[in-house]
Amino acid sequence: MEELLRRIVDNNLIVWFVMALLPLVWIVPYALVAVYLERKVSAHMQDRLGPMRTGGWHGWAQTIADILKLIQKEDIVPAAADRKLHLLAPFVVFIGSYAAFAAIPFSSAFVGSTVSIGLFYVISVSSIVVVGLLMAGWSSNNKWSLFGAMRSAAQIVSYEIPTALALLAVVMIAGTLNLQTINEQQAGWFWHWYMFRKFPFVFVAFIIYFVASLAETNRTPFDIPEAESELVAGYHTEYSGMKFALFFLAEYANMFAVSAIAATLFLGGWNSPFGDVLAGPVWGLFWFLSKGMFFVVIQMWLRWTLPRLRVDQLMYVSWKVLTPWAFACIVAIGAWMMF
Amino acid sequence: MKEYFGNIFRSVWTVLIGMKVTASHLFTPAVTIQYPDVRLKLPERARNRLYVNMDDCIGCFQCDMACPVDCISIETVKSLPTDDLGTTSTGQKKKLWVTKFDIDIAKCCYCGLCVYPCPTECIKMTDVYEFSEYDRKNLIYNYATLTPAEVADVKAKAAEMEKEAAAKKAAAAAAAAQAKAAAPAPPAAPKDQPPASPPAQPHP
Amino acid sequence: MAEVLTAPLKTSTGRTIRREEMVLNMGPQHPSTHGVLRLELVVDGEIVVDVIPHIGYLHRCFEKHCEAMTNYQQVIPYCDRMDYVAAIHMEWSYVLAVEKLLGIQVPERVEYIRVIFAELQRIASHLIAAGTYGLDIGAFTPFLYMFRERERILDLFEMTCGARLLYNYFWIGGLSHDLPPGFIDKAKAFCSYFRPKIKEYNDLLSYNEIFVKRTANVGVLPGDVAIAYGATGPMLRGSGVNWDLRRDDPYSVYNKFQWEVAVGKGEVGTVGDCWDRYMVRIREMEQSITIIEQALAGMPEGDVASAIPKRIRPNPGDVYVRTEAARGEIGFYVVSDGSATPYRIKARSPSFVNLSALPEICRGAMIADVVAIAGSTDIVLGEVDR
Amino acid sequence: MTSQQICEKIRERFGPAIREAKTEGVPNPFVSVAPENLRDISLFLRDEADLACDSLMCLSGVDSGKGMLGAVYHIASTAHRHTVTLKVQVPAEKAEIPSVADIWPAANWHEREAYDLIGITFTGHPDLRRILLPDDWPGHPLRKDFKVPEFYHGMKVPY
Repeated sequence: MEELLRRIVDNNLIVWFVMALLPLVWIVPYALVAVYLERKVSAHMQDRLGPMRTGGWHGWAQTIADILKLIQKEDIVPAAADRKLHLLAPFVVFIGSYAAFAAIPFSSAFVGSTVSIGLFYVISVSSIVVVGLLMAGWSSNNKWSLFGAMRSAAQIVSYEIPTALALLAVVMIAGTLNLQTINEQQAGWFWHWYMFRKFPFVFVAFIIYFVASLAETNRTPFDIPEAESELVAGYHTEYSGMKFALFFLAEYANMFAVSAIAATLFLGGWNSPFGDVLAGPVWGLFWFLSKGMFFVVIQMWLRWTLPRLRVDQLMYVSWKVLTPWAFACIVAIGAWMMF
Repeated sequence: MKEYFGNIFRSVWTVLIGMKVTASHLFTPAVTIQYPDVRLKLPERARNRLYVNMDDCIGCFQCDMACPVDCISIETVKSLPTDDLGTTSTGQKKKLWVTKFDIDIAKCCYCGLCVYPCPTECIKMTDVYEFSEYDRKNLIYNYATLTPAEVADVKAKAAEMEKEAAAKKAAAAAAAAQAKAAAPAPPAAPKDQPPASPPAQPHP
Repeated sequence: MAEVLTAPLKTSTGRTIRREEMVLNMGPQHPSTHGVLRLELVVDGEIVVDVIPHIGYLHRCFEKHCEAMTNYQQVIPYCDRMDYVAAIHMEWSYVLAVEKLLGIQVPERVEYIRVIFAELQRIASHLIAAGTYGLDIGAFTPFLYMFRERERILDLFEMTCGARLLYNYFWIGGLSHDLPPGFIDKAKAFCSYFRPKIKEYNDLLSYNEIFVKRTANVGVLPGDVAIAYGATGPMLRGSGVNWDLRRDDPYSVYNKFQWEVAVGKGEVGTVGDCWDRYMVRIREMEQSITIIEQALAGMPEGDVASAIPKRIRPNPGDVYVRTEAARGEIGFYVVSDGSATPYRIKARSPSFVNLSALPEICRGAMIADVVAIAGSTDIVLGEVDR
Repeated sequence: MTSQQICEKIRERFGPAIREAKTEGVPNPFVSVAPENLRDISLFLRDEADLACDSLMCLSGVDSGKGMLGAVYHIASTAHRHTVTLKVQVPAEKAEIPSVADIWPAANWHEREAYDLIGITFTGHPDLRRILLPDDWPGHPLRKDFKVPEFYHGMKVPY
């Protein structure tokens, strides 16, 4: 992809710019679709219809109308807020979740950056989100926001550990941190996917990763930082208009980012499940996006099914369940590889 | 230890059960309807907007008295014996001009208490439930059929009649009381007129 | 900062706030205070040190209004508006009180219809209670399932008396309408439709491990404390006290039906925890269906308006009548001075009393638990503030 | 126990404290007691084994007219399923009734409400603040001589 672009325009800057912009081209429409999907999935699970008017057919244009509304809305900053941090926070959050896309291979032909430490980069860069959330909560000068920010910082920091450990299970087998290489290692029929190798240890690691990723994206049942029945709206209580939309966009981008990592590491990424059938760069993109969306839908399904944990129970799940089990998986896989 | 594994097992199991329930609903038809396009049929007894059929109203103040929130205000003026106000659909002869019959529907609590005492069944609750307004003043419904000119006219006539009756009464009373001590004549109040609207209750 | 150090901050009860504590105002505008309740929380991190409830934001001068009415009948719409999700229970208690003052015996058919509607209302009210409780805990979907069933109950109400929420259906001495044609069949159909739904709620919410973990052993209210605080209804029964006015101080025709009083047993935690209070409501719905089915089967014929007095002028005197509303014991203390206007009406509303026990069980819990506990007491602010 | 028996039992113990007792011919039998004996009688009702009135159902303040304020206590026993009604009358100018909030915690909020709306001071109450009305509301609205103020913080009150 990069070479192709370089052949068309002989300017490194433009090439980099285009390469950097491509994930955004996906994320924005994806967020629109995902928000729409979330509403429709939730509505139908609850015997409702969801938005049905805007745009005619099943209210397809509802989220577009929402975005237009959010753009027009007055940007309200509380009088006692720390204005600079308040302004900066949504951007930091969005940068954190967007930067993760740089190393995720969308297809065999397109990856933002083929860094050799891709996975490490993704995990670390997505931690920037925490800083943004803390900034948002602190600068709002609202006790509920502060609670939300503190909870979310504690939560994300705790859940980084089982996440990283679960991913480490794959990295141990793959022997590389380069996501593109990991993808290539899973080529072939779907039983070549890492999820089904060294059964059941990688599979358990996958479950651990998925649960932990729910917490990382603040989705139910781990949505305590924005638990609307306790903390009103958590860290984004005091945000409105486009800044709120950025938080929203970041949440959905994050959902896709963790799903994409799950797809890449455990489900063969852009590989077709059927060996060479329906393979190729374009089909690869299709497979990758559908696997990612599959997890996004599962996340929605869980959200509309489950209640929410309490903050101490959340820590219990992380430290007493996920982390030890992830360690156990690593040890088991290591032992398997040694003997 | 048993509890620990039991917890994990139960968590996973009950989550799966819950997911089964929600997934099964994903494909059941929705129970909600697209409201302005599709409407539910209201039952016969539905209590919504009040309606007064002024042809039948005899100005008896029963509904006004029954109303717990005082949202009905009525004013009546006596008619001349020569006036023909017509009869209600129940055949009762109307004797009062209803110069004012206002219902402040914004205050109405749709309890239906005004409907039952009405002797001619002219006030009733209809099935109209969409009557929002941009101005609260528009929610005061004026049901009185008389024009302001007519109101002034009947009021003047009634006052005249009152005066005459009072003079007659005073004369009669004076004649009757001549034997005894002079007493001031009470204002005329024909027997068939129900008591006027009760003094407004102080609403704290 | 200096003035904070010299003059220590105090809560509205005069308690000094320590340095590591923080006052958090939950409400009056808060998603899970079920209206306009304001809880002044003194928190130490996530731990709640003290709770001071502030009520009165929805005070509509019910008692003062009643004294300004021109007759006893006019109070009924105001009673409706006390507990607006279980209006029939409020009406019934008031109507019973005035009937007792007047010494009226209502026809048997009226009693049966009243029982049916009170139990339908109980189901509708518990559906809201359980649904919003799920919402408090974070589960959105059960809430809408429960509203779906509640709509069907409200349809039954609407076809009978014309209103869906605030009925003005029970009158002193009778009812405003007799049952509409086809009601009995529809009510029976509802009963058979509703029974299996309870299993769905249990699958989706009641026995969900996360829900259990959030509610079991949280906000434990022991039975003797519950009695001392005057807690009634599901709150008292959740604490393991087998007490139901329908059985223990029977009014109307409740003693003709066979049913069980649902009592909290500490199935997944301690007796008297939030889960027990929640589960008592779910089980009561089942029992209500049983009562409704019996009442529908045994419905006598008769005139529902025959005992309605023309003029309501009770002799001077006072009466206290208590009935079992969805949230507990609703009592009306009615004083008559012999005129057509009530002299004094005091409503002893269940949520008001149940709420007074809230600080007792919230201390030491976490903020999320306060939401769970407040939700499990199932307060309706219309009735707390009156 | 019937209300007759309960009344007899109270009369046995606190004979002169009973001002009036009606146990027959009224829809709600009651015992009217002197305010200074209220606490003793309440404790007696709660702690006596065959009375065991462990629950205060309702506490209502009443403006009885003629310059008297009253409080009515509806007390029940969950064990014996009987109820007692106590009435206390005090003059309006010195409306003080001993609090029973420590005997039945349920009385706490009821007494605050009676204080708020009727203006009875419950001596010994742990936290006697207004409960339903704003803290600075003038007067006690359920008194029969209460006049609704024209304005409250610049807002017109009777609309």
